[in-house]
Amino acid sequence: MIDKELPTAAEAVADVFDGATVMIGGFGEAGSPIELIHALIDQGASGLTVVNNNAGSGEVGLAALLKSGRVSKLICSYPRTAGSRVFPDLYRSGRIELELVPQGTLSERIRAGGAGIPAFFTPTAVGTPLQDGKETRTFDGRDYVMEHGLTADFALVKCSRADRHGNLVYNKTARNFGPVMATAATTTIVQASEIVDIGVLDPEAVVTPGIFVSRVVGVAEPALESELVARGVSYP
Amino acid sequence: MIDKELPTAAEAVADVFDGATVMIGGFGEAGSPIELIHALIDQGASGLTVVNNNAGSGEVGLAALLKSGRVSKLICSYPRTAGSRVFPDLYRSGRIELELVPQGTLSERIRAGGAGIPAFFTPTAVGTPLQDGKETRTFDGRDYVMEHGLTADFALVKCSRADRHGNLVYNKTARNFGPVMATAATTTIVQASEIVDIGVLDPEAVVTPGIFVSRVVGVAEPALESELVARGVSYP
Amino acid sequence: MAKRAAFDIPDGAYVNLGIGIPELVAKYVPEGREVVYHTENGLLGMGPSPADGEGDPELINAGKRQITAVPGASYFHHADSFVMIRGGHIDICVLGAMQVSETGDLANWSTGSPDAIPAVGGAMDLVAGANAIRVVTQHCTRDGQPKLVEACSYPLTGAGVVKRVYTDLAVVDISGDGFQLVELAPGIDFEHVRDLTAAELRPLPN
Amino acid sequence: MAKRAAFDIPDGAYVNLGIGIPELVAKYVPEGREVVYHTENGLLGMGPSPADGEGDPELINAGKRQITAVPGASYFHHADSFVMIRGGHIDICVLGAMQVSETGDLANWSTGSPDAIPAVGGAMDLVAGANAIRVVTQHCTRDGQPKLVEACSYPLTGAGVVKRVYTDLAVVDISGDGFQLVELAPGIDFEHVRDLTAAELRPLPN
Repeated sequence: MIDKELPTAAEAVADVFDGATVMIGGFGEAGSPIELIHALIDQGASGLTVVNNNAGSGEVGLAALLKSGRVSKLICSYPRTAGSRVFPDLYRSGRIELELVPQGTLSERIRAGGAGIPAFFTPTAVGTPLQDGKETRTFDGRDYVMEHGLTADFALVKCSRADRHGNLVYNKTARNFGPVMATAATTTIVQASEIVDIGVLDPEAVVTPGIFVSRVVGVAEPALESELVARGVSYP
Repeated sequence: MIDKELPTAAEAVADVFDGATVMIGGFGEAGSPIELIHALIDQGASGLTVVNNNAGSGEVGLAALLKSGRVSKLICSYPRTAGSRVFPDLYRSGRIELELVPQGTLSERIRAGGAGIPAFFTPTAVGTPLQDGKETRTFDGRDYVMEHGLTADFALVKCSRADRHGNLVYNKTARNFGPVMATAATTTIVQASEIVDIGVLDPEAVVTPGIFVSRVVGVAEPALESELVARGVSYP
Repeated sequence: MAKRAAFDIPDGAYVNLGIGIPELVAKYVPEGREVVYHTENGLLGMGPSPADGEGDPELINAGKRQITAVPGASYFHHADSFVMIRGGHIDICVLGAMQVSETGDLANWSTGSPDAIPAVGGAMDLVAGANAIRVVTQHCTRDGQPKLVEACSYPLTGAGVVKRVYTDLAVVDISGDGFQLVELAPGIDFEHVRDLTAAELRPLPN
Repeated sequence: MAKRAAFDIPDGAYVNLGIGIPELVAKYVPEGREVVYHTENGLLGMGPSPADGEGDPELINAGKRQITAVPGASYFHHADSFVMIRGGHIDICVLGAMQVSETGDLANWSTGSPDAIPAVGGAMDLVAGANAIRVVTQHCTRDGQPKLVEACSYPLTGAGVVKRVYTDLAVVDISGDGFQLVELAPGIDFEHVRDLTAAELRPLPN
């Protein structure tokens, strides 16, 4: 019997190890698995490489994880965030490494990682500083940059509904990076606002099939990052 | 106002030109846009390059198009079909060119074509005759073959429900190549078993967003290839 | 200028609007045209901001502001969203700019200052992939420096990508031959625009 | 042999079964194990054949035969299906074979005859991507030729990919060191199997 449900976020992230690469879903607060991130802060793994589109806001969620000093490298497209000093302070003081990747290249690199594709060519960033040091090649008269697939040891993903097989559906634009990150990690850990019986999710409408998911934790009323930030909350 | 609906299959395929590359959805009969294919036979364009997973069965649909002599090249993973002499006869007599592509490489090449990716590396076919003449490269100690994105002038796709924007959902395993082919063609032509009002399709469950679709034709009761073959029908 | 840019968006277009002034374009598209807005964080069919209290914090645009979805909308994941962009399926992308060169180079992501936090988002993908890149921007910076230049001094977002620029003073096309004036804003004369353009600006043909 | 192969499929496995004899494996998986079957034409959670008259011609497996979908199933398009395969997400793939070499090379798609219609399907993707490739096959061809050989004479499907072979005579592993007998079928002795194997076959350790 397949049952990927675990009772707590703490148990779900218990084996994240020092030095692990961790993909974290979300675009801003939409889709950010804030309870899993907080559990990871409590868990204490350090020297992490984190992959996320942004760098968090305020001092909760991803920003709190960065502030904890346990992230040595961030792979990211847009780390500039209104209202958070955490990343700028770390970056300017040289306490975190940044790999800046255009957003479409980032999502495609993650998809490639999950799809067993080690490298591909993209027109994005040709002629810009972000192609520096990368192999370029001309196809049909146009120049392209070679980019590599990206995989991770763990992915932390938020969805709206899941079943015990790990089939997932998402809420609106909270879908964003979740489905591709789920494919690219050795261990994909999901927080679902609701866990439903097997067979409830429409097979035609499942977004992430269970094959990509390792663990599911129910978090019935996930916190909203913007609300915590507005209230000045600092985690832990 | 966006209204991609056309009244007949004949009008939908009217501008297919001699020498065009045409992707045709379907895996066996599941998802095969048989009414669009028959309209294309009637239309008369020749010298076509056709991309499909198979080579048709009997003498209807794709097999009938091949039999018409208007296809000069087939890009395909599995042209061996029980009960059809059409492709074997053309192939053995040298009247059709075959580009044999592993099924996963075929679907990935089509996806890459639609995604603006001119080339990628895959482990599939390494060490086999299908890597002959292709560039190979080692990443992290494993060998990969470089494959190119595949695009087309037209794609013919069958779906279950569509709206006037060209948003599509499919029926079960009839989905197969339709969604990727829709992304990879300049002009994507769809036959839908039902055309519904805008807003009826659940935005969370749309499989092919309308941006990839050029034309939609309603075919309320599409023929079943297996049924036509069983009845010994030969088109036209 | 957003209004002028909106006028050039045809019925049936699939359009991506950059963060800031370009977002305003949607408000000015003439009545009777159905335009489908794409936001790269996973929605086709973006509608206006929600009424107070009716928003969903997980229904946002690329600028992370709450939006709505119109009938006919669809949600998708990030890789699929950039299939639309990189694959050439977006008809028009309207972006802001720090500098545009006479060869169509665009700089809009970084001043190159060593102190700045580098952040690129989806801008490089958009300029590489969308079929027509149009820029909406003030003609000059806040301190009066021309944004239309011979060559960008800031790091590029993309090379040779911009086809048309809408400013508060004029509409300017970029042809193989440099900046070509298309239209002057009401009350503005050619000499004024030329003086505030740091590259040759060809006047309207007589 | 399908039954023997089924015994080695653990609870919770994601499994792809090739066309033909490998399909039979699903029938023999011991009670109490929940196994999820993948069919590369776009379904995870494949169930048995439908009852007469209850099938859907658009719900088929890779062999193009009508199937059913179990609760918890999901449909997806071909590129996503091969993400599962190529990306290493399928735990076990059971395939048929024309030849298997002592280094794990597999030939199962073509005799190389110039007269044959070449057809590969998803076999090369499966052997390149699935985590464990197991073969179920008769030990010899219909005309008595060994299928376990030093080197394949037919064109390869993949090189060094097969880990275990289930035949009507034995279970044989492929280690770095050639064919290793794991188990004999009831009533079969080692010498018999060895004589029908066209490469060195190491016996069970004493």
